[in-house]
Amino acid sequence: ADPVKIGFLVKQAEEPWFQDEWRYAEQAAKDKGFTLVKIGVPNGEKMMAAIDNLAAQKAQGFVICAPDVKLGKAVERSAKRNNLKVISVDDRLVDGGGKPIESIPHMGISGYAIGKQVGEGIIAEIKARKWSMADVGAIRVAYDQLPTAKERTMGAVDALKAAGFPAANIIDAPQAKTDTENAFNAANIALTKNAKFKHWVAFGLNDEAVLGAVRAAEGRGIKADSMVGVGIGGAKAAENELSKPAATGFFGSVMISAKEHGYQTSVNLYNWITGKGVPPAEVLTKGMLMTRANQADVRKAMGQ
Amino acid sequence: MTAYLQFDQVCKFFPGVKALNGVSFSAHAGQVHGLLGENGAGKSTLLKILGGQYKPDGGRLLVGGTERHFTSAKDAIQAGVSIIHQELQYVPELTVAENVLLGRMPTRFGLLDKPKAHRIVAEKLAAIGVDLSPDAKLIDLSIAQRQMVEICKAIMQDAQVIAFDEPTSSLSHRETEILFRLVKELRAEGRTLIYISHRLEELYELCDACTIFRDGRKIVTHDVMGDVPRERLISDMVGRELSDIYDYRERPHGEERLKVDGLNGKHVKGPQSFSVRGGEVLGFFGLVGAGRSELMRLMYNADPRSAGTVTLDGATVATGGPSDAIAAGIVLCPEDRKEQGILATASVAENINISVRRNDLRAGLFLRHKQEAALADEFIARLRIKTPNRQQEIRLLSGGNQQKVILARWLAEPGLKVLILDEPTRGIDVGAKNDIYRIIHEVAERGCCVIVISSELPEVLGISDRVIVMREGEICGELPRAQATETEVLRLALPDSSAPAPAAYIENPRSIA
Amino acid sequence: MNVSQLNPAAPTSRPLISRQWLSEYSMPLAYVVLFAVLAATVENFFSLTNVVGLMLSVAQIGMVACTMMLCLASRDFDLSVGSTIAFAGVLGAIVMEQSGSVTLAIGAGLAAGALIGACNGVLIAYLRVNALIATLATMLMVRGLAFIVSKGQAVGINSDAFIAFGDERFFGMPLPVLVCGLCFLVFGVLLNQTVFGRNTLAIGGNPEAARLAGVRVERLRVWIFLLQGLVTAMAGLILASRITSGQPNAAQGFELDVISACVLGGVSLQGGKARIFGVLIGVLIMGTVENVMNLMDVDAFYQYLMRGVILLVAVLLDQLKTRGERR
Amino acid sequence: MNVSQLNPAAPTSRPLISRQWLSEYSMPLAYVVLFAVLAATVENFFSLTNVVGLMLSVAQIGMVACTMMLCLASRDFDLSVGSTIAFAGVLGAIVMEQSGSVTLAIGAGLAAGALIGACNGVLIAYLRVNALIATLATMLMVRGLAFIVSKGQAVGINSDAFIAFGDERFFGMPLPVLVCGLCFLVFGVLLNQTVFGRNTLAIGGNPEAARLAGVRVERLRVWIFLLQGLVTAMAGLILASRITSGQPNAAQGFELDVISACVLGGVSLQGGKARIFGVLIGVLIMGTVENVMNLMDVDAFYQYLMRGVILLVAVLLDQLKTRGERR
Ligand SMILES: Nc1ncnc2c1ncn2[C@@H]1O[C@H](COP(=O)(O)OP(=O)(O)OP(=O)(O)O)[C@@H](O)[C@H]1O
Ligand SMILES: Nc1ncnc2c1ncn2[C@@H]1O[C@H](COP(=O)(O)OP(=O)(O)OP(=O)(O)O)[C@@H](O)[C@H]1O
Ligand SMILES: O[C@@H]1[C@@H](O)[C@@H](O)CO[C@H]1O
Ligand SMILES: [Mg+2]
Ligand SMILES: [Mg+2]
Repeated sequence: ADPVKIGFLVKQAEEPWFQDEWRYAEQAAKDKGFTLVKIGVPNGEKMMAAIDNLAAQKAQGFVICAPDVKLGKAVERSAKRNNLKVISVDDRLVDGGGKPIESIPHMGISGYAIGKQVGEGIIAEIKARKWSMADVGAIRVAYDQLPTAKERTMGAVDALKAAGFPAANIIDAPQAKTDTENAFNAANIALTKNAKFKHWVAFGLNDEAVLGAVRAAEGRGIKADSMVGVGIGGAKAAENELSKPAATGFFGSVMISAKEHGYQTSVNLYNWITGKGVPPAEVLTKGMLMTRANQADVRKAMGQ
Repeated sequence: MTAYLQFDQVCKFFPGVKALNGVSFSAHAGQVHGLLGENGAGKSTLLKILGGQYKPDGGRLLVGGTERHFTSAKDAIQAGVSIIHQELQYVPELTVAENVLLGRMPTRFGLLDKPKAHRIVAEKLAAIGVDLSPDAKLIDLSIAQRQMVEICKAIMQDAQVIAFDEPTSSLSHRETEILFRLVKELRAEGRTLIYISHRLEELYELCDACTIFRDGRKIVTHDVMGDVPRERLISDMVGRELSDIYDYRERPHGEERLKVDGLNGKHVKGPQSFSVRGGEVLGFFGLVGAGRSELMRLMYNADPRSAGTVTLDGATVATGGPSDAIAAGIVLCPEDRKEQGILATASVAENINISVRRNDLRAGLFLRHKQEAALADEFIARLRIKTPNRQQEIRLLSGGNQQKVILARWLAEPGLKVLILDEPTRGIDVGAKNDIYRIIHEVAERGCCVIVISSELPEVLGISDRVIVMREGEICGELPRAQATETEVLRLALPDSSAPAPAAYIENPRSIA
Repeated sequence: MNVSQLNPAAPTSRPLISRQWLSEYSMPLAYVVLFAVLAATVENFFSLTNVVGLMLSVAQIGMVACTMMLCLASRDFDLSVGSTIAFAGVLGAIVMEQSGSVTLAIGAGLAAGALIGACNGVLIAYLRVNALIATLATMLMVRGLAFIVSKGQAVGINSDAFIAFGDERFFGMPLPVLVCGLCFLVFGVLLNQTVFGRNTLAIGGNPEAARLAGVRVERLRVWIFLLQGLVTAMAGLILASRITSGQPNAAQGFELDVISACVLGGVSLQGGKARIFGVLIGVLIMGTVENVMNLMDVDAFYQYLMRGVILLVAVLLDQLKTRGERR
Repeated sequence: MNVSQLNPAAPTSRPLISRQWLSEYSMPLAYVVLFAVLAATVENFFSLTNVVGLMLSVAQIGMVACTMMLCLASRDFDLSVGSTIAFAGVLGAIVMEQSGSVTLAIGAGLAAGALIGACNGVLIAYLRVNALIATLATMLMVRGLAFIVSKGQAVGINSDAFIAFGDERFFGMPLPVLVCGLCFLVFGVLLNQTVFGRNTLAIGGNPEAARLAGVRVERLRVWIFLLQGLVTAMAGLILASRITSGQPNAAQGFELDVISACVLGGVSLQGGKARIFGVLIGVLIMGTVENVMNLMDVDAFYQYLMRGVILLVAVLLDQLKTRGERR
């Protein structure tokens, strides 16, 4: 038979998360002895081109985190046309009506569930610090044009509300772009508008967003003792923050395992192609809240 | 004859300028009507109103007896009016045929009929005696050739009224003759022609009647041009008496200061040499494309040279670019003011000061605004540049006044040793010409070298101490003032001057060097 | 004065002709050479599937580059094409799902595109807003509209008829590629063989001259933008059908790709110069570079570097060629 | 004809002065009015913290807009500034962490910026590559480099001395804002009071004329780009210190923001025209719009729409003003 070649397509190659996934996928390729082709697919058009490209290279399948979950149908169709096997990673693909596409096995996170974990982590810390919820403002660094960003932050919002956090204290800070500076500017305004709160908490779609909010708070003298920011991801940006000599308002990050996503999906696909087994239809991995206190343990538990 | 074209109390105001202030006159079919006036008198503005480019602020315009209110150039064209503008309006990347037929390209089944376009333009060009391929791009033509294309374009519109705005300012002898013949033919066909020029001889040769403008007002209309004495025209135009406009004065010539040795480059045929003495005014004459501008550009480091040196007062001039030439004291006022001269959106003052700023108008890094202003005002006054103030954007000035500003830039240059003027009086009125000639003589009297390129033979003869004639890219002869007569110079300049000229008149230019 | 001096375009001597020929065909030639080299050295490059895939990957850019060429040729600029692609796709998808009619969906998308283009045109030609700012503003507004009508979510398409639009193949060629080819044909003819094209070049080369010659400059500019909107919307609909959904954040940065392809193809940003053949080559170069880098599994970060280098090399080569022509 | 016409240099008449005055100061005036209205109507807008926050949010754009103004004034264009910001920040952070020396870190960042700028300049001025393509290429390459040197990861900064650079306040004003103010001052003087500025405008107005008038056009253009690179790198370092890390994907799309601010401020893309005051207003308008929309809780999707509308309104107002001057 032909040597096994699989593609690994991710929506944002520049994001550290996907760099990690690719790294672990490479690991799998070395372990199992197949060829891995990594392509960044920032939009639907590029994604279609990449799938055609894989077919031209005589790959037998690919793992994908698509730039949008609704591209599901398109992925399914072009994979079928090119006779490629597909597994989705991170974000579950859906069809035009929003129903998950059953023919494509999936391993990933539920953005909403991770967001909920963020919210719960924040609540726990509020309680630990014995703050009165009425005195606490919550910044949602929002980027609602990205569906997964919205799911995550809404998960956190729901967790806060469920714990009795006053809905009125949750303030949206929409960022124009998903970088730290834009989060900074957005959070700055939210802080300005609500000088009344004694304490603050912040969450957003990733670590960079929360970092922006933390920096903006510091600029106003709101330091570690009255700020709890919890990010998502747990990669380098969080590590930088959590290993600073003095604690900052960046309290922690819900870490998700790039290793499991990158390595396991590749191995599953390899097995599927070589007839060694069909991958499970859906695996949802869990996130873990990583703080200064448990940093090393969480990293180990996540295999990184 | 009836008045085919009639202006009645036409007014046009710009901020700070009354360009036309109640002008009335009429022109008849089968007549060439000349318009004269100082730079900025309002002549071009009047044509722009006629061509639908400007809306008048007052007054009426009647064409063929009906009052017209043009809102665009298209309206004017449709009413049978076509204008050859002072600032040439061509599309550089399109071909001659495409430019000539712009807006009226022939089509077949909805597609361009290129063969037909080629054919009719070629025919027209041949008919008027212009030797140009319809497929040449305008960008590859000389200014004179572009001007001929513009003329052809206007004529092909087959308009009843055709207005020429200084058409000869960039034409040389041969094209001028073609143009004159054309104008006369059009007159014979009974069209109404308007003709603007600063060259009085032309007006006398062509025009049946003329109207004189000053400061936006009509001074007088002469119904019969031939009877009006030259002095009368000039004094009506400039408001003062002028006897000898060239104002030539004998002056002693010093040592040889500038030496050009074996200069060679693109568009020049073989190495060229000549020299100029301090206090000398050297005229360069030749037909269009004779290579005068190219030779000067080589000397000025504006184009790369393939060989040769330029020596000034014994020192070799560096070849890094125009800035090196200027640093050595050589300045060149280019021939094409629009492309090479003006900074269109900058003010008059900035346009005058740009090069002077290098060393004179600065204190260390900083500009000296007061001195800049003073210098600008000085030259605005000296050259009688008509502008509401020194802050006016230069593009809003009349053509002749723009030319004066560019001249002022070079005349103001402090370390001046060699002044090269390429067609300096293009589009300039008689009074201002006189001013410029006076300045040229002043500069020479300071001991500087002056080189004047001109296609106007009387001008070259009138102001030069010595004349060099170029032909087909090389220097082909040289005449001292005393021997430089019209016939001699032309004989050298024309291609078929087979008979050798008397040895006394023509020295081999290479042996001079 | 001899004839050749008065008449620069008269039967010129040999070397000039070959120079002109070179300058005319050097880009295509260079591309052919590039293609041959790649075919020989890069595995899987020269296969039917890959070449078709390559063409498919540039089909959208190609279509829009055709009209962008006109736009640039007339000395304008359009940054709003990426947003228009997204909006037309989203709108088409919504109408499709609501009405179930493919005709209606396509009609709505095209109409929206034409409207956006016409607005740009009116802003720029009649209200004299700077083209960069005007189309930047429409880019933002149209993107906003795309998000608003879709509530920020991709709109799925289930209609097979609509999907076929981007999927169908004739003689092995996918419909989008055929449509793109058609665009090159139509706009090539429009540019070179019609009054429309000449006038476009004229207003790019010297708007004042065009106006004085009686060209209705403003109207023409509006038409150019309208066409641009129309073709862009078509590209958007095709994209939506290919990816079976209307994506409000599709085609971000698309405008720069299209403009680069045009400039690479020798279209001048100063207006007045355009060659349809050049644009085709520009588009192909962009697509080929991307394709080959993916085939060779070039690291994502190094892809940035490579794309930059290749862009530079391409224009530098072009530059060297025209060097001799300058004075 | 009155005296002022006959004697052109004489003091001009009243109406002209007021028209000129209007055209000169209408933008600042409009901004003051806008500011006052917002202060009166939008809660929290007119507070020290908010105004300082607003200024902080545009500090980076402001700095780079100063040099972009020079670049546009000389009829050039620079798309690479966003990437340069990211690269300088990343490089600074890496050098900081490796060497522990703030001076070295800042030096390295600035040197890199200057080098990038100089490369752009040489490509454009000497090798005559189209500015759009040249800087698009450097934009891609420099972004690639930023990813490569950082391996795609944010580089953390722990040095307090470095962080102070973006955090320190003097008289309540954060250092970045002060630096930005200084830039406006320095480049304002450079533009209006020095030979450098005048020559920049001259080559923008007519490069050939400037060359013939003795301006060393190529050298000057390289200098302009070099300055641009330098200031951009400084902005990048300040950004890195503000967010306590060098982020390789920072400042994407930054170039368009900067260019819009300039154009909004009346800098002509055709070159030859620039006003530092206008640029300041352009920058402030952009920042204020964003700030107010967030203060008023405008939905993210409608923010796109609003930003587009406001951009248009601003230039249309400016347009109306100059309308009267035409024809
Ligand atoms: N668009 C404009 N804005 C402001 N002033 C203008 C404008 N057009 C022309 N003027 C002014 O109107 C006056 C008349 O200019 P016009 O071009 O008609 O002069 P002219 O007689 O053709 O001069 P020349 O012989 O130099 O060509 C000049 O003072 C000129 O500066
Ligand atoms: N850019 C160019 N491209 C091609 N040929 C050119 C170019 N510039 C000048 N030439 C040619 O070089 C020759 C010399 O032209 P040049 O302009 O020096 O003549 P001139 O004596 O100054 O006449 P003119 O009155 O036209 O200025 C001509 O044959 C002209 O056609
Ligand atoms: O885009 C996110 C990425 O940042 C990572 O968090 C994994 O999930 C993806 O959806
Ligand atoms: Mg005139
Ligand atoms: Mg000449």
